[in-house]
Amino acid sequence: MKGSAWRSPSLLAGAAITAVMVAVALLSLVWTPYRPTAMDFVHRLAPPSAVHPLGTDSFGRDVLSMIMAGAQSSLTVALIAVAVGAGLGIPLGALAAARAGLLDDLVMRGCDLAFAFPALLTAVMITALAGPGAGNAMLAIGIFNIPVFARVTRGAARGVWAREYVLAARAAGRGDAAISVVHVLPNIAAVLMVQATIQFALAIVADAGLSYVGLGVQPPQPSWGRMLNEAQTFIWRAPLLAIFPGLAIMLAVLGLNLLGDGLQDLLDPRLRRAR
Amino acid sequence: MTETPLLEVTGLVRDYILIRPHPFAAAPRRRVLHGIDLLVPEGGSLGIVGESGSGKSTLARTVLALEPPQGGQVRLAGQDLFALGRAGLRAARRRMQAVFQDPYGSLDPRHPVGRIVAEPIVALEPGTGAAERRARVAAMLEDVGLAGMAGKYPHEFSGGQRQRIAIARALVTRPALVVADEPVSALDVSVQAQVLALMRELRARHGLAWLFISHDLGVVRWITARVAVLYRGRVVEEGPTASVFDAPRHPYTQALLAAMPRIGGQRRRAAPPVDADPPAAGCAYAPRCPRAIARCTAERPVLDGDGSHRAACHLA
Amino acid sequence: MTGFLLRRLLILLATLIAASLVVFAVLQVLPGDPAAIMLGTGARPDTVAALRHRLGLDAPLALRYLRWIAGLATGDFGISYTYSVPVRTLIGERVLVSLPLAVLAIVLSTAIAIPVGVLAAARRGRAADAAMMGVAQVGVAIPNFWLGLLLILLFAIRLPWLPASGFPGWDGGAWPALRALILPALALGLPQGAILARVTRAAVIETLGEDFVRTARAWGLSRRAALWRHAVPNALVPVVTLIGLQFSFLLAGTVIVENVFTLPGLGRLVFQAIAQRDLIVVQDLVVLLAGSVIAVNFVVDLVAAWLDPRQRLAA
Amino acid sequence: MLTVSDLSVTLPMAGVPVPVLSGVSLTLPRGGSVGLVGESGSGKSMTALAVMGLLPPGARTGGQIGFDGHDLLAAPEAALCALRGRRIGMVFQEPMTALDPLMRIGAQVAEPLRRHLGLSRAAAAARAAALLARVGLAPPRVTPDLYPHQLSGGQRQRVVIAAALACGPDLLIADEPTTALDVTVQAQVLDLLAALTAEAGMALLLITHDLAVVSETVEQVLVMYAGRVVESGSTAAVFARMAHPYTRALFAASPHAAVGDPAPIPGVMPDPRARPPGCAFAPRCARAGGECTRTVPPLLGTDAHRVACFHPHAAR
Repeated sequence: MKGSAWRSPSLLAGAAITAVMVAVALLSLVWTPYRPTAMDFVHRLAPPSAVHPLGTDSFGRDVLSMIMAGAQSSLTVALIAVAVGAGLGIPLGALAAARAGLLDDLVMRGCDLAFAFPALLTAVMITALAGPGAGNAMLAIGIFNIPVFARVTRGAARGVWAREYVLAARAAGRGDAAISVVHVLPNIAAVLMVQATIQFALAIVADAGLSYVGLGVQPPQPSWGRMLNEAQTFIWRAPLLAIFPGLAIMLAVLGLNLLGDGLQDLLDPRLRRAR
Repeated sequence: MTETPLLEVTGLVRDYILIRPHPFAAAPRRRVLHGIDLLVPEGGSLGIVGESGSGKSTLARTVLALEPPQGGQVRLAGQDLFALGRAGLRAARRRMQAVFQDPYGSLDPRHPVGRIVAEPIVALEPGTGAAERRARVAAMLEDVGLAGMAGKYPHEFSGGQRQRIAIARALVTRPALVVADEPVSALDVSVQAQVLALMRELRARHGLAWLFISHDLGVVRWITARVAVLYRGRVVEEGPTASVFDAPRHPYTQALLAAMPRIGGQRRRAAPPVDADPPAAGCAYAPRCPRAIARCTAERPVLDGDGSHRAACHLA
Repeated sequence: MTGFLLRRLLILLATLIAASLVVFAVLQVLPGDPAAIMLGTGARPDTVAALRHRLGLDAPLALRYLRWIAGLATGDFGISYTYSVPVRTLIGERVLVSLPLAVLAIVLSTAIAIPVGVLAAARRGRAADAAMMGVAQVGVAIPNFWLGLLLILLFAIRLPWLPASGFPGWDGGAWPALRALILPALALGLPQGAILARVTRAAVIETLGEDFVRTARAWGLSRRAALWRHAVPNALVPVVTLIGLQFSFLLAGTVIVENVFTLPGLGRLVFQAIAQRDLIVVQDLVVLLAGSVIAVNFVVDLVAAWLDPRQRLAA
Repeated sequence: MLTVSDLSVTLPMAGVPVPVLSGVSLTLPRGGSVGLVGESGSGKSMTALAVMGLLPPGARTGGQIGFDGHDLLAAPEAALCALRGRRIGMVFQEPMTALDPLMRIGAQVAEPLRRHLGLSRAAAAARAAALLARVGLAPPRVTPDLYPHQLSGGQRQRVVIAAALACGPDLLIADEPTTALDVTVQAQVLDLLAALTAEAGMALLLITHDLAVVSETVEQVLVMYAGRVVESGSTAAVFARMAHPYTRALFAASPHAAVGDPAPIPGVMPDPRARPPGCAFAPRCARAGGECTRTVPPLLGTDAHRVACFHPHAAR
């Protein structure tokens, strides 16, 4: 069983694309073909060429270097946002599942309340009010991952609490806390891993959206979202400018989604989404 | 003073709280156990037979102190389990363990077998060193015919082997009483026979007492010395297995035995299905009982009879 | 059934009030004083104080909250600081853009996703399934605002069929207004359709594996009849729930796409109001949007209960 | 009416074709009754699914299934659809999941009537109500507008039976119809099946793991082990002779056999992917000889009794 899951196409494709993204992001810390912020007005809006593989933007900056640097900022924002979401959401969900009753209702109603606020709109509100920038974007997106992880964790954990091996553990003298750690968490790890990849992908899109309206990563730090915004004003003369950053976002998200599908089969065949 | 019995259940009452029809209504309750009395002597074996809805699994979970009763007591070696504090209950559990029904559900799929069997020691005897723990687990696995398999995971075993692992887990703290809730119901006949033979052998070797709960009369007949028949949360008949099976007193027990298919037996017209709800007063079996008389629906019969074979029926 | 309704209504009201409290608290604690911003930095302190008084900003918090809630209930949403126009008219104009856009997008998404999802499930594992799910996988990955740009590039620039941005308003007739909404609706609807198709496929595949579908086959129903009469209805509950979530997202989560197409929708209104610290507009809009999300969830619960007798009769 | 000759089925398991059924033959005369008895993995349910043409996707079949002159294995899907429900009815094991939870029971019983007999909505509804009454589900206790979740397991199984018999089929296949039911409810359902098939002159193919149920209900029986028929014949002859070692061991292990403690059968059921050559029971058989592990013993004997064993037991 394990062997065949490794060969599942989505896992391999997902892992490959995500690896490339991460490699590009890490590489950009030390090297990019040109300094991403170096302007060169002489060669403004140059089409892709040997010198500039993806051409240059309206300020003459090298698009490839900007995309590489954009990868690094986008992945970091998404990583921190998912970490915040998981870090607070998972324990909350596990606690709600363990202590059915008041606490469970409280957590669930809290999630309902959080879901009532349109995530993107409120992220816009937070970053706009608390000031734009990567830090606030991470916080804003992160806050909206907390209820998602809480609800997914609670759902999966309640499933495990109903299983007979938990009843057997209680009969063997285990307390609720020990059961949560020894039995519940390992059995829902697969679900959480998959949810993390999905939330990671959504965070990348959210970060790009915020940067598009100028609220995410601030200049001069390059970001895919802002590249798209600037590209829109020159869409008549240099359409390619609008295509490359979008492609980068799509590839990052596609890679993560495929990785999520693949992990789902690998980690928990029983949980296999109807493929 | 007769020697205190290993397990004594007196007047056990258990209600399930149902969802409120609307937020301001009081939560309706459904009584599942209506005052159960049971006795299991040291090294003895008592079978609980009943159909679905009789409350036998609730009885098992309440005796194991996994669910709180609304009345009555469960005394293990004289100690009332529900009067003990957390530490007291933990110590008591060392003498009382459990085996459950679903071989595919009662073992944690993410734990190797060695760790599953060791869990009661880890939880109830924290002081034991890892070496001693491993040795006791290895010995237990050998006892159940799975020597040397501590490193494997549950999905590598058949249904019958998994139940052996569950039994090994139940016996590793050398308990005096094992509560088995439908331990062989999910198994094929030949595998069932293997697990039953193992249980008989282990009981003899370790001087164990069994509280054996099942819907299958055939199985209970061969594994327990005494049997109690449960109907809608009440014991309607109780006594030595041979006499209850050969000379059943209560009409419900008679109906159960008549309905049991026998090899070479002829199809008999079973009692017509009357799924009427039990009356508030009188005998719960009255609506289905072919011999019900006026007194049956008025006055609830009490468990009585000569010495060890008792039935709760006015006509018994 | 009444118990079910009563409980859901109570939860709805509680969540709504909680939402309004959260919004009010967040906006009051925020840095920057709207009056000062409106008058500009050079204003004298006493004129700023006078303005604060006129706008009632100096009243105690609790009183301002109650007055605001009372206003919401009676339709008096207050006056916008920046446009000094009743917030209700502002919202009225913008709703005429956001609501039709959301409806168009959700119709588009559902019309594509349900047939594709069911077909892919029926032909699970075969070429058609792999192809459709491959496209859906890409569809899910495309950010809607980038799709907007691509659509502008293709349909507004290369093939000048549709307007690239702006909204002519409804008074100029339905068709010109609808034309302006087509590309944004596609940009929003297609990715949601991809997500919905994958969920529909998974739900149908799961119900196809149920015993009662095999029973229906054993009683003589063809594969297709068993699929549509038994498998699909049972798969509808999770699908309807997702459609509800998507509609609430499309109502309020489209600020970025509105920016791409410079549409005067609710999203941009809130965005601009935040930038100009127009508290009263932000408060009203966020509560309105939160209310609509809660209302949509309530309707989804009703539809799910109507679909599934176990829920309806259990409560 | 139904003649299965040398039926074999291979199923893809994790990409590898696995022989699940090999060389199964049986004849079922009009109005007769045949029982397939065996443990899990013996292939008994697969035989029923093969007759119905409802094998899992990717299954490959060999041999022939003759039903009134047509070979069902070669029949096109449309022909099979017209046959299922109209000429062959089927009842399943798990009543809790066999009915569509969103559809009222009256509508589900009416569905085959509308599909096969083209009855109008009203006519089908009336006929469905009559059918439900015939299986013991009559107002006021049970009405056609109830949903499945409002009924007990036994009641749901009656609804399934009513729907299976709606169009008066010539053959009823019952795959473990009472396994999931309590013993008293099981007796009632078996009585109902016997009465309905006798009344309509319908043939019955009963699949079960319970020797006692088979001995009380069917005229002919086939004992299956690891995808093959090991012993077959009239029920009386098979239970009298029990010539095949597996049949005898199964009898000794069954608690209903009322002989003594259920005797376990040594060894484990072989994994279909790695079935030993020759007789599959050889590794567990005390009477196995050299030839048993080399060649598959043929099924020899007369219509009254056949056995596939080189060293069959003499008469008991």
